[in-house]
Amino acid sequence: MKQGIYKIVENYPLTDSVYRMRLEGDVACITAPGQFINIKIEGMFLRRPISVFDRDEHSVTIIYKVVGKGTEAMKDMAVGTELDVLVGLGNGYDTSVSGDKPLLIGGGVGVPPLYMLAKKLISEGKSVRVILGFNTEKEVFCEKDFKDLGAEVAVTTVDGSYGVKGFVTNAMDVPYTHFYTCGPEPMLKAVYKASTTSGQMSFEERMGCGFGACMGCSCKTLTGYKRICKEGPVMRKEEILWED
Amino acid sequence: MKQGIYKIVENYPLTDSVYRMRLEGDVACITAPGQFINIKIEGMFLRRPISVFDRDEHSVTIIYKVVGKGTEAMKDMAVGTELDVLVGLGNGYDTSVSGDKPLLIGGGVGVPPLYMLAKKLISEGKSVRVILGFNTEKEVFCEKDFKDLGAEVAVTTVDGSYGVKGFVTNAMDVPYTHFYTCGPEPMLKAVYKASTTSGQMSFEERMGCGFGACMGCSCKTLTGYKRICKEGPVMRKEEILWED
Amino acid sequence: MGRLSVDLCGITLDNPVIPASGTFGFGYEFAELYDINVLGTFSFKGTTRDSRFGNPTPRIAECPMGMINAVGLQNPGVDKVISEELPKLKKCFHKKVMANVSGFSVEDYAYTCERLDKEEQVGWLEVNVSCPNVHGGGMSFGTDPAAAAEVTKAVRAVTTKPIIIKLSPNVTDVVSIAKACEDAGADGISLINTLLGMRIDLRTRRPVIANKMGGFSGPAIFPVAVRMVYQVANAVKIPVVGMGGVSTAEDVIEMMLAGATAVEVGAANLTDPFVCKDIINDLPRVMDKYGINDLKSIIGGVR
Amino acid sequence: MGRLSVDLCGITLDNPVIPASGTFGFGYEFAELYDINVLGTFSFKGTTRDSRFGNPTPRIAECPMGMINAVGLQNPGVDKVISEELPKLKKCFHKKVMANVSGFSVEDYAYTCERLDKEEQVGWLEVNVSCPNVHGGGMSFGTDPAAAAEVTKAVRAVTTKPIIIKLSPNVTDVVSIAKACEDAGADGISLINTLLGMRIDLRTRRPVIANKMGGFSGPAIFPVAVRMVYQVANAVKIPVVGMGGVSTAEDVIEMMLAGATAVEVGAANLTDPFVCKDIINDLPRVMDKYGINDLKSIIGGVR
Repeated sequence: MKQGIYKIVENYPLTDSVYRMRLEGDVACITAPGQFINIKIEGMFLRRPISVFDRDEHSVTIIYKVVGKGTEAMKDMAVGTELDVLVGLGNGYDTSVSGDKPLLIGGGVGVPPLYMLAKKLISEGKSVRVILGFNTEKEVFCEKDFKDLGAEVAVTTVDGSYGVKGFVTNAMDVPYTHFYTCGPEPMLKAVYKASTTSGQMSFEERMGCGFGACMGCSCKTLTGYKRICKEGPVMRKEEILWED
Repeated sequence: MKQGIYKIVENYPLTDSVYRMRLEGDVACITAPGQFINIKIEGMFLRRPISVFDRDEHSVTIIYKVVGKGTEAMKDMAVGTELDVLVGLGNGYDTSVSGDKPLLIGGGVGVPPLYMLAKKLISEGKSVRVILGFNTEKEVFCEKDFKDLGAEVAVTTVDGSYGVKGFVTNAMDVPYTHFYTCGPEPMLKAVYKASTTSGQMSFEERMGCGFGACMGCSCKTLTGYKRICKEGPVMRKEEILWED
Repeated sequence: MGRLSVDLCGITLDNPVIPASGTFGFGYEFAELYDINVLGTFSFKGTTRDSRFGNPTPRIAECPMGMINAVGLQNPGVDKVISEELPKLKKCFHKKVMANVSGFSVEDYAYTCERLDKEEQVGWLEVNVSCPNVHGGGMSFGTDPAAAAEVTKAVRAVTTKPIIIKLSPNVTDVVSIAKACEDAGADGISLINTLLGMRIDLRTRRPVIANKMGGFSGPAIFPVAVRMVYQVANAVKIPVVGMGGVSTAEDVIEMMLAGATAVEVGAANLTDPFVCKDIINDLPRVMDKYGINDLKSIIGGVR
Repeated sequence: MGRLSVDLCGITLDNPVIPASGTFGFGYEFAELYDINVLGTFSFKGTTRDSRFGNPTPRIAECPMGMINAVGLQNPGVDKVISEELPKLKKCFHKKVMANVSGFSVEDYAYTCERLDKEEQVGWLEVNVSCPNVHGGGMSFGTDPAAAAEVTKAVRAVTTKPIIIKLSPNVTDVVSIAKACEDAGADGISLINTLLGMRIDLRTRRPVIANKMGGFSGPAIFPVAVRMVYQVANAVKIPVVGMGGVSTAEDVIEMMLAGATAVEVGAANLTDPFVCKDIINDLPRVMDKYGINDLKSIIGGVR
């Protein structure tokens, strides 16, 4: 983890409510896909945790959805604005166990962290298939980004206005060696049930600090209590304990 | 009173800790010298009341001293910044009773409101004498502004590094028909005692609202309880009740 | 009744927005700024039996997202309020007003309320047993269920107008005090009054406020207010008027979900004189955003 | 002793800055970020007799200038704290640590403190009788002088280390509780724990926090904390550790002027992990600005 000042070099909408922002600064400590950054926003007390979409040598790109006051403020930030950010948070996805045909399944704002993952898996010579799930056509984003990487991409929409009609699980009937997923909890549960291999799932929770200090985002797993922000956000399928 | 958005068009230092700022916007409701404006500052709850130095058709100029977080933030504000300001607050000085030789006595940040007053008195054909009191030479500001108006100006410094050595009262031994003063309370008391005519004195107090709603800045006078922000900040010498 | 209207103790409010006592004077200063008839009502400056200057100055301190005041119930006394302030108010406000009353003894409260009971424009008596700024004053009545009940009974005996008891948050168990007031005949509860706070000036090493401590208000105290409104609304059957740090239409809705029938806006009036008007104008938009058709339907609606 | 050093119950602190329990884990996470030996000391995660997961999530809510948490004393239990956490801590922290203890019965407190008493690295026992997030738990001990005294006595009987009782602000009369603890043998008082607060999500119409209410902390509560520290410091002879919304060197000085011998920093660690180090580095400059030569000389220095 590193705390630093990062400068906004891009910030533009992908859909009505989803934005893409690139931040310039020291990103050496972003070591795995699936990690997140934690952004201080003027007028908010808690930082806003946002998963990493991609990084290059000098910048990190995030894709975020406007859901409250914090992200509302972010979307209006001008290029050139400097932000206090904690970077390199969380464990991230492990690509060493993917096998040669990993399946990546993202829903809504669960899509972005899969991009850097797909990039890494493809660089490792693996054949990557991606399922991106949205509610409706106008909410779809990033399909082209994944295609440009060389991944095989299927899009699902709940209302059938684009791609396969239905949920991401409607597109899972393909051969794969390991799955990676990120999205809302009902989707994670459905993927968990439908999956036929080992896998890794990224969870969301309201966080206090984002770096393991406050126990605000704890969860129970079959291998003990874990902090989503520190031992997570990625959990192995085998350790997940669904409550209620 | 009017609430409006005002744009900073000038903001620069006059001394180490005193700054001059000009704000563009509707200033029609500034009707008398000695009134003040109340500025909302990002990150502060209460507005900051600052007396008016001057106004023209489309802008108001203030001179403020950096004394705390609020004014610290103000000094760093860039030209072009827009501020939420309440303008036209307080009663202001009455020039109708000045006689032909008014004496204006300002100490430190009590100096600025006397400028618009001097301007008005001179425009009314009166012969204006001004005493400006400071601690030391490097804190002196606005002497030239008053001279350019055509006022006769004496400067006093406590350490004698510039002008008359001592307090403003050391320069009061001149003929005058009425006095106007603004400055720290010990100075006001000294002027009150030394004065030989009727006069008007502008008071300071920590304010809640600045427009008469909260009773935060009440004081007792010989003519009843008054709100510094509403029935003041200017009081007649005759009504002042010094406590303790 | 419109989609913003609510019923407060048998009187219909066009909307639930009520400037809180001590932040709105007797209304006429604000009437110079906007037509105050857009308000649900407002609670006028805390009135006592006798005229009071209040505490020495400074009475005000800045805080993170809030302020401390120690005005100390400055007011001209109930007789002058009736003879001078209410006639002025009548010219600019055509609705029932909420009369805020403080006292230093049970008899004081009864005396003042009995006089205000005769005023036609007074719709409700908001009885403040919680002012933190007067020594040996209202505060002690508000920290003990029996004392709060005694004040309630004494006021009940002299008026048929709805009585709303205004409670302090500076207590271990606000629910027991609210229940005692309900049992003693109160028609409503309003809360929270200010938290007791203090700031020190690092330069002078003195308290910023001459009275040392004062009442802390503003958005900073909103979470405490929501909690206490929720606790009290779930414990009493009479309506609750929520307040404490409210400054937006969203805050009004959160308070109402917590259990408030109407919502007072305090400190925000001092930093933004048009805030109540703005909240009222903004409410329909925010209601639409959150799928609320009729504001009264969400009172106590938190699940 | 340097110009920042203070004495807390007979142990010298290099400076008065102490990360508060629950915001600093068992130290070693922060030791990856900076050398935590720069701290005066720190108060480790609230420890109970048995292991606890704590409350369901969400446990965290945003507030104006603050946050609500309802973690609910998640900790591995005192035995694992001793066998696993303290050995890890010893490698990165060479000073005495403050052991924060919670319980659900007087016996719980005594059991846990007795075990921690034997640990050489434990300098002080900070006994939390004020956690707002456990039902029927520590909070009830902190709202009644007799119960707080009973806990103090039970702990006093099992340790010779300094006992600091951590008090809740959610009470009518904090001074009476502090005095009862002093009379029962406490060596110090720390306050304030969090205010009880609540937020509601307008979209879901549910409390943001699964446990409905939680502990409200952050700069928003600083004025309440200063007030209570001032009240207690003026009423007891034992040292007071001030906390509640402290996030700058100026805040530390204000707390000390109010009467604090040392100052805990809580919520600020969660939004700015380097804040305690930064405060310590900044203190000499701020002391110079306000003409303070020796920090201990200003304890209780408000006039």
